[in-house]
Amino acid sequence: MSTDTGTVTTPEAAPLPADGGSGTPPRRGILTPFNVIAGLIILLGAWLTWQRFTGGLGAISHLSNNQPWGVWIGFDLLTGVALAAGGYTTAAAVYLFGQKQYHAAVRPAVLTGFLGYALVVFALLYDVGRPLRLPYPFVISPGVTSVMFEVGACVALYLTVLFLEFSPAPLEWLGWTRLRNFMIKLTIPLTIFGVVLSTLHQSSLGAMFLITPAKLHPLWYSNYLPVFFFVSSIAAGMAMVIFEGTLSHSIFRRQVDPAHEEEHHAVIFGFAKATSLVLMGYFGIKVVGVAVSNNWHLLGTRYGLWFLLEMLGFVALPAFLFGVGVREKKLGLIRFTALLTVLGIVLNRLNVAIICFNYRLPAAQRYVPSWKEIGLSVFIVTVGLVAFRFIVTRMPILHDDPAYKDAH
Amino acid sequence: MAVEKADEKRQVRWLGIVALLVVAAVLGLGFLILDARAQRKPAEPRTDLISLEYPVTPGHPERAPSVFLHQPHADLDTTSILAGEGCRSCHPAREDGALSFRFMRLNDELPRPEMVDLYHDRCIGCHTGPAAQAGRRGPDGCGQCHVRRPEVAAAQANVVMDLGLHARHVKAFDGKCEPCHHVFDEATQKLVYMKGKESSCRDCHGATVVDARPTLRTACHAACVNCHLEHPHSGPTSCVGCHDLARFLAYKRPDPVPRLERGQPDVVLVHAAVEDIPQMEQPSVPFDHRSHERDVNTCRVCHHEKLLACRECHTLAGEERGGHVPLAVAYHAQGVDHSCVGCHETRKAAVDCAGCHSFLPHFALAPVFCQRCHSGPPPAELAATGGTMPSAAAYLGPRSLAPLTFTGDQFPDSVTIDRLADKYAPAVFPHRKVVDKLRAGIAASPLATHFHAEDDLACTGCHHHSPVGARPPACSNCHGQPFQPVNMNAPGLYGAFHQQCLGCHERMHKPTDCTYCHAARSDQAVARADQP
Amino acid sequence: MSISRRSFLQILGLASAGAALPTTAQAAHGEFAGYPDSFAVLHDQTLCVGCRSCEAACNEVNNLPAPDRPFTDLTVLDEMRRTSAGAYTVVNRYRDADEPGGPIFRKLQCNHCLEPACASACFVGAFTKTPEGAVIYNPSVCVGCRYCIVACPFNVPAYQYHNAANPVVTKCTMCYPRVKEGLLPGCVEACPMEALSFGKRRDLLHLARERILRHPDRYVDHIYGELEMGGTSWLYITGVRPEKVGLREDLGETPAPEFTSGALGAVPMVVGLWPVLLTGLYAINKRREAVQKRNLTEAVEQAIGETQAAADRKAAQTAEKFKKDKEAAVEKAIQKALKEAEAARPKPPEEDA
Amino acid sequence: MLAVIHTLQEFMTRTKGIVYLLILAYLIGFPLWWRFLNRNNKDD
Repeated sequence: MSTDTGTVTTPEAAPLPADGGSGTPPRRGILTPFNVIAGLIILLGAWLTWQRFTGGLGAISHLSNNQPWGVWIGFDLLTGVALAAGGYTTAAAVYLFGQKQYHAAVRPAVLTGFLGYALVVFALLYDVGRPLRLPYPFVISPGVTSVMFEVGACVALYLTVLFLEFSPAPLEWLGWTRLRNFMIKLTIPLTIFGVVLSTLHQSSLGAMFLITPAKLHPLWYSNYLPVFFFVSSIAAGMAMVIFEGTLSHSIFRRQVDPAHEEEHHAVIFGFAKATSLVLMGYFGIKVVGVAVSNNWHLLGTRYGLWFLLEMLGFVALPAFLFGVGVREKKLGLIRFTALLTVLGIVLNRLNVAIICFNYRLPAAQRYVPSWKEIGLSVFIVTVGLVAFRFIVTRMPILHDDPAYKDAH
Repeated sequence: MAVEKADEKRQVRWLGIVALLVVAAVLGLGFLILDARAQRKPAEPRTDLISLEYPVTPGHPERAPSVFLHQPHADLDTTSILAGEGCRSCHPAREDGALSFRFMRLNDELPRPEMVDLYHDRCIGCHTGPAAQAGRRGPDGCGQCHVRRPEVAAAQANVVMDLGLHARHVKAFDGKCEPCHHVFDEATQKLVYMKGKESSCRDCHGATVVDARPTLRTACHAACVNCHLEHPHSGPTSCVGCHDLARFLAYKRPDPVPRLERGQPDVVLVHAAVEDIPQMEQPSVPFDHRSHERDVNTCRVCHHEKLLACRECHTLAGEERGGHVPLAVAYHAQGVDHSCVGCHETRKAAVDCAGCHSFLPHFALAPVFCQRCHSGPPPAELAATGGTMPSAAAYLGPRSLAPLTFTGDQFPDSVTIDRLADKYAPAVFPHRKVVDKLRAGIAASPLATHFHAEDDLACTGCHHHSPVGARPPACSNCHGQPFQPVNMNAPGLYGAFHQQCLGCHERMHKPTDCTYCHAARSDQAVARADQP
Repeated sequence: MSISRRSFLQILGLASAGAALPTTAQAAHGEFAGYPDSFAVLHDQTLCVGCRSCEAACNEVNNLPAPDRPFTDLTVLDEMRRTSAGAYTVVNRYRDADEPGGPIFRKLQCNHCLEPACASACFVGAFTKTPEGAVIYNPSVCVGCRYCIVACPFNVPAYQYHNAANPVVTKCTMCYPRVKEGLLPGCVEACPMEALSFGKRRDLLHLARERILRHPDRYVDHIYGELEMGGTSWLYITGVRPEKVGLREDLGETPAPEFTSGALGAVPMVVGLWPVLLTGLYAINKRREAVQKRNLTEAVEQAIGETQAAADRKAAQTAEKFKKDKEAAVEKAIQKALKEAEAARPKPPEEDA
Repeated sequence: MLAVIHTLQEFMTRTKGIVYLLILAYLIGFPLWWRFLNRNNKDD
């Protein structure tokens, strides 16, 4: 089995720095291209934040009374939560289903999940009219008939669960061993509680759109929406693990110790096979969704073609390519397909929230995001990347801390 | 190891490209089909389209009916293609020299195979023969005529020989009826003319062939088109000439339309069949037949089946031949426009009448109106005369409008409505001017004059739900606060004024903007000043 | 959405989990009749002449911000408008004056549903359906998530997008404070044509049916709002198809809360069953690992034991052999010594070993 | 005892409210029950 690290031509893996990577890597000066761009984006973000909280929502967005939810909900929230599903899928696979061989993928996945959810809440602060009142549904006046109450509760709880699940890494970095060992003992119940919470809010994000059969296009509206959102989140999570693993193993290869490197391939092939399975199942139940509502005739309309593009191009195709990639052991193909699956999830969530929502409104009244909205989303993602880099280059994520050989 | 990686990369690229191409092809094809379907323009209406189809015999697979456009073929008349025969190349001549309007045959009864061959031989023969030689080859493939989704659609308006057009034809034949009207003489099995029996073609000719009587379509074409062909420039000979409604209505008609003299009485005493007279409860009705003729454009409006008296088919109890419609229902049926009451109801929608009548409940047959019509001799008297009916003219009602019964201060010139004055100044209601306008409308229509005999009836248009009199109750007596549960139907005073006045203005096409009735009181009045 | 709520739960596979699923209770209860004696408004669209007095009254009664074009300017009706942050109600013209049949106007505002989608969607319960019939909004708890605006099938609620400090959702409140005092809603009081009738919903339904019966040619025989979305407290009788005056006829009669009750019904099932399944799975895996480990250790011990025994035996054999060799060697050495002694005596040792 | 329920919204508010409290109790009880289950066979 070829053991090289795929298409990225890497010099002989640099031996780990002597102090086990806990020291800061040799820095090539502050003005690396990534830092410059990230700095600019963060400045832009700061300006947009100022505009948002002085001029109100309308100052920087095209949100309107016809389309109250735009890119922040469609992309940052819906897609962010779906792509952060890697956390519970990997943790469940390793701890609950006994797939010890993917052990190396747990910490990066949990980190991605934690950052993903942190960004979702961060984005929510911008989208919600009164961010300081976010705890109101739980403390002041709960509206239990709303699906969003259930989503809010689960996202808040799951953010804490993810934080606790993720906490061993910083604790090892800080050296607080006693607390770290206690956290390690909590891993199993946290994972179980995490999977329960994830099932709930991944499906409930879909259930939120059950209340608007009149506005969401019948091809995307179905009583199965919660099931669709949950199953597609599993596929999204695993695809994101592959995609994020590829990126981090090449960008932060100095952090990766040989053991992780070795397991990385097993993770990619194992997850690719699992994702292919889930995607094919998802394709099946989506076709059932069309059949149950007898919407076959709608496939012949423009929205029907857009639906076919989403289903054939971004669900069936990746499932097929993953299968080929696993059988022929083609790493490059699997990485490309992982990206394709991630884009598929982005497309599906944007379809449900924006593109096929209010499908009966005349084109002139349809929502088009303003560049400032997209700018803010880019700013939020950049903040996430910077945090990711800060954590990965310091804490034992991609490698084990030698002091804790008994590691998880 | 490097080689293996290279061709793996190549394979991956190939696989990706092929997959994407397939997806792109499927979607591209889809968009093309959708665009084509969106581009398809709606079928063009043609008055000269004849859809040729043989009655479908079950179990026999049929091609789509073939589309035949008559006008392009008629235009070939002067060309060599029809070899000088003109219309006769498709319409053979009958014994009397006139054209038969059945294709290549004189009657309809042809079994299916012969009919099919008849059309195919003649049409395709001409298309590939003479037409081809003249360089205008016609369609000869099956699908070219039997078009499943034709771009043309039949749009023939079925037109009616109205009295105006009929009068023009009478003048053309200077009073003789024989050219068109005929009766089938059982004895001689021939069509003969019988004075006094002239009637509408529809009395005998129906939609289908009945014991050798051709259909209305064949009969009309045979009679009208042949006659127009014989006398050039006498009338339209092409389909569009008659079947295009706008063109048909635009033909000149004498004004005023002279009366169609067919021996009908001026005034008729309407009553049940002689033997049923003893069962009649209401007095008979003197009916001014002459004046009614002016209000309708064909006799068929009332004589909707046969040109006979109503009682011939509708007996008191209702007979099979009268569609089980009893005589009383025939005269008073609501919701149809060929009964007396039904027809009067449709007239109430006229602009001059809608003001009041749109508020009054429809078809309310208040007893007070019965005497309006039933003013003829009672059944007992009719029975006594033993058959010879007294002349009805004496019983007709008054023709002119009685002068107003209210005069002087009983009839104010104008009324100032100021109870609700707030944002707008009080409204001055020109009472006399409005009543005079309404009276003029009533006087203009004999129907209205007859029914509004006691003129103060017009007052109940506004002073409704109260006895007519010099001091009608004020609006505010009944209309006060709105939405009182005791009588949810009565609007409040504010709503009552506007619903009544604005409603009437709207239906009688009078101005409806606020300042027409009352000037705005606040500063907006200035801004209003410049409005036309 | 043709499948019912109960089949949805089966599809979720929860029924197959063996738990006898209680269908959501209200299915057993049947329809809810709503608050008895609640008020409503009947809008007779055929009476509306588009004078916009209702908009002016609504603006004044609720002291809304002044509009940019005065309420007497009727050119505003040239384009379609919807409710907005500053306008709880608008009048739209759906057929122009020059079209056959003349102009058609209709007033648009909150329909005060019997089962409001906004109330069901709000996760802080800011919207409540009052017994008086109005659906009112409580700005003091509103978080500004705008799910109510998404959920409303009539596109009515609006948001103050340009208010940074305390944006609120705005919509018609059926003049709830005035109605509580026994007054008429502002628009109803101001309408000159009395195209808006206010009263008990029950009475207004009778009134509407009677008007349709009395003037069959003026009205379409359909009271919009009697059943749509589970029934609304703002009823419409129209002269044309409701669709033509912007009243969607494809909304169905299912009340909004029912759309999400299936999914919400599944939440406790997931919370109840997933931990059991996952913990069980974990326990099974742990047990399997423990058994594997025990087998492994046993196997190892056994292996060690065997190798140990084999080693012992071999050791014993070698020791045995070693002892014999040594004795043999000693024997031989003795023999040799004897022989040498034998040889030395007769002759001197000519060759040395 | 039970106030009359007039609307589906009122019904769901009451029932879902109680269900969420039950969920809270269940989530607290479950780990305790699990510990109770595994208390005696310490060595396992």
